[in-house]
Amino acid sequence: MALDKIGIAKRIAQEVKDGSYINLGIGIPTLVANYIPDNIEVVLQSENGLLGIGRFPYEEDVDADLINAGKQTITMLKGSALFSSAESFGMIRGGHVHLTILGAMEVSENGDIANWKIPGKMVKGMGGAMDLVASAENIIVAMQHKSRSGESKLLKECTLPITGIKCVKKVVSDLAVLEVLPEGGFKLLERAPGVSVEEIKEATAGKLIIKGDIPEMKID
Amino acid sequence: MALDKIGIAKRIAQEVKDGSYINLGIGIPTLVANYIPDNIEVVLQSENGLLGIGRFPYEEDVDADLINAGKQTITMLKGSALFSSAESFGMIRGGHVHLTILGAMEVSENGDIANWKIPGKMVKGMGGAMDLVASAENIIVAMQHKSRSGESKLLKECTLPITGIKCVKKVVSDLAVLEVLPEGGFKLLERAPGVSVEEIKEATAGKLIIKGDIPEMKID
Amino acid sequence: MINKVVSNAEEAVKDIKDNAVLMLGGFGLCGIPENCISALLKTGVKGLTCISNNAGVDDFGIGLMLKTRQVKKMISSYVGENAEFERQLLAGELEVDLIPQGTLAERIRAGGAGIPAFFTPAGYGTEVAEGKEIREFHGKKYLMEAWLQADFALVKAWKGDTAGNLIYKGTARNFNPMMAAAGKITIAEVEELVPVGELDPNYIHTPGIYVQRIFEGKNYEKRIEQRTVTPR
Amino acid sequence: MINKVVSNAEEAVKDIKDNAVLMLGGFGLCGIPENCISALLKTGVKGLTCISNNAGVDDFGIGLMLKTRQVKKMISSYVGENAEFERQLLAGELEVDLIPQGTLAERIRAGGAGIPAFFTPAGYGTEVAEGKEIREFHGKKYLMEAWLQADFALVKAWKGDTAGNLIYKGTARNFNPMMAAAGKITIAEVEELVPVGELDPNYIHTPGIYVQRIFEGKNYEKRIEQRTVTPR
Repeated sequence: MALDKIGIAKRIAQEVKDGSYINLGIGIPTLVANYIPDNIEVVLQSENGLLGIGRFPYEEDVDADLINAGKQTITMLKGSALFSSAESFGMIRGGHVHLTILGAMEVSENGDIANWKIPGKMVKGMGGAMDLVASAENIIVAMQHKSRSGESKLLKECTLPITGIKCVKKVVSDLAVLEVLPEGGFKLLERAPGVSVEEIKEATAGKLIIKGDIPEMKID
Repeated sequence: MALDKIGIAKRIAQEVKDGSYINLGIGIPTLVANYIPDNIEVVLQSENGLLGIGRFPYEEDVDADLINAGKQTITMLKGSALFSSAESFGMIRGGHVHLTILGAMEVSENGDIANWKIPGKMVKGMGGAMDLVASAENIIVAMQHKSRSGESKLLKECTLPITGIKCVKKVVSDLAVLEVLPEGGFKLLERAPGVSVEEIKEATAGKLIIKGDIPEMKID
Repeated sequence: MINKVVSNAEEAVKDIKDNAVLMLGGFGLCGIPENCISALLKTGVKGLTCISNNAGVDDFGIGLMLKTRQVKKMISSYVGENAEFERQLLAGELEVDLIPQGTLAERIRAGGAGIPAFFTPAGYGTEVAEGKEIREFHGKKYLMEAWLQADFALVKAWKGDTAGNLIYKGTARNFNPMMAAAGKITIAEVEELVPVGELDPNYIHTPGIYVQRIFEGKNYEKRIEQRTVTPR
Repeated sequence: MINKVVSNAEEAVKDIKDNAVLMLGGFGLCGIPENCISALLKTGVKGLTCISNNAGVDDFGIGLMLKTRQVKKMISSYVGENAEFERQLLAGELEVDLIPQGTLAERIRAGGAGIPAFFTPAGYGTEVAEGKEIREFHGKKYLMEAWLQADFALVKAWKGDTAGNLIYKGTARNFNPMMAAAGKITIAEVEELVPVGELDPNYIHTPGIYVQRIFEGKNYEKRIEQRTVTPR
């Protein structure tokens, strides 16, 4: 059975390394924070100027001057630090943020990502996404494998305006975990529980590489 | 009679405008701070990271963590601000410091300045001088008109390695106040008390422009 | 010292003329110069170019200036959900220059710091790179980007002193410090204006050298876009 | 969380190998990593490239490492009065790269912020510009300068917490914050190491993300080069 959003978030949480600094995009990536194992400590960066994002505040502690990049009210943690947007993107561009997890509308087999614009529809702007994908050493994409109309979103080439090229290292979809190989191609690593290799083949328009037995994901 | 160092500092102090931000070089320029009129308030910048340089500390207040660019112990004033060297030179390069007063070994008639290196002798480095002369909107040089051996230091072209080109706006020497014209040439504005135009002519190797009567400096 | 303190927002913005280039601090509705925006609505100045990470919402922030058609051009990274903005953009009434957020922040920082151009990897291989110089350094491709400067920078701080030194609070800092440095004239509105000497020099976020005018703002609304809470 | 706290300078610098590129914070003798320098004297590591605004004095700071001939190359803006330095330079035993101070600060800042190159007016028309790309922007000439990065950045702060957040004091801040960001491994020595949560997040000068190792230094000498006082 295909994973729901929480399933995807739980699986991505397994990728997180102890002591790392992480930027989480809006949507499923934000949920990842809830499923990081207790023995793993990470620091979440908010590109509007905070290291150490805490939980949402209690009603009486809501502070309009403390929000995340999704404009949600948040809290700080012990050890948090505040800074300007220039410093924040200095951190990102300078490779100090180890891992970026973000959503995508399309990913190509060479690691290009499209997630900021649909021509003809409203253009909201790229925000910090282009800086993040051009800079982070590790980029994991959380996405649905297919569009609502059933078309693959893991493509040979992106059809939408791209956000960055050759940057996605791994994709965790509702159907599978895939590594984007440096030489191109989606290497199938794991299947969602109950999802067959055939289903993943059918849902993947880009080059899919299948070697040996593909295990099922282990998700609590 | 030629001015002494204090005389030069006093004359330069008359150039200082109320409310301006100023960087003072080492030597005579540092003395200028002592002669700024009481009705004029300025903020002195120290390029190692301080706006608002105060007086030297009392013996018991000496703090090794509070020095100026000449490595002298100093104090802060009400309204002082501390910052990094990158921020400090951002201020300088960005044109936020209105006036730079510094010493020179040579100045040319088109406003080039040489003050950082004597080939064959010890090279100490340019410190912040090249940034300052490339950036400040107004640069006033405090210097002796002639070397100890009697040679002019106001030249057609600098003979020493230069610090910056076409940047000096005004020279206050022991003999005269001179404006460096945009089209080139030292325009004589004032004579030191008792110094004749002839003496200044004799001491100036670069193009000297003399129009009308040249008044004596007024120094208390 | 020339007095930097002005009595209110109206006095601070009164010489902002039609077609001026403005920078406005803030991220979303957090740390925006609410008082200055209100005052600009009153002066009715038109043809403005607004450099700001976002464009406010329909009925707050820069969104208010869009409604009154005072904005000719927006330079932003994310213009969010804003119906009036969308209408004007689709009708060709509004120019929009969308810039990656880090590039926007760095271009403004460069404007204040006297760096006319720099190289960044953001946007390489995308439509953002069109027409820009591409250069390879250490095996990676970068775009050349130019500084941004403004006739007036409108910033919002938590505390400020009469010398123009500013301290921001929380994530309301965001774009404000770089903009303060990149404005030919920088107007700071603060929640609390204190006498010089009350702020610790070691914890100043924006040194007073960057600020030409300062005033204590009034009636801060500090609207929240996404009020997310943890239930007790 | 991976533990960033090490017990002392010896442990912090033990994996610095011959021919490493180091950055050392400080301006003159103000804000220099005294403990790390002492530890490097003990390990005897050689062939170092030291990026530091100054080179210490004959018997303190980097000057001590010059005496022991551990430094192959200095990258500085001002190397001041230092007899051993002069002797080694004239004897061709020491390479020296002199850089305008603002360019040095900005190159280090660029190294930490992922900006491989930028343009600055400093040094145009001088020997500093030799071999560099010159570009005109808005009628003024600029040089292209490259980022600086280091294998290890050794910085000195006043207070630090176990997450690596740092606060500097007075003008001892100087080059330390940019270097902290530009080191592949950044070692921070602090006068006071406090538990996480004790430093106000709003007044952190160097966020902990830049710091890989931190320890509380000992026996700070904080030597003064020019003790100038106002008589009572």
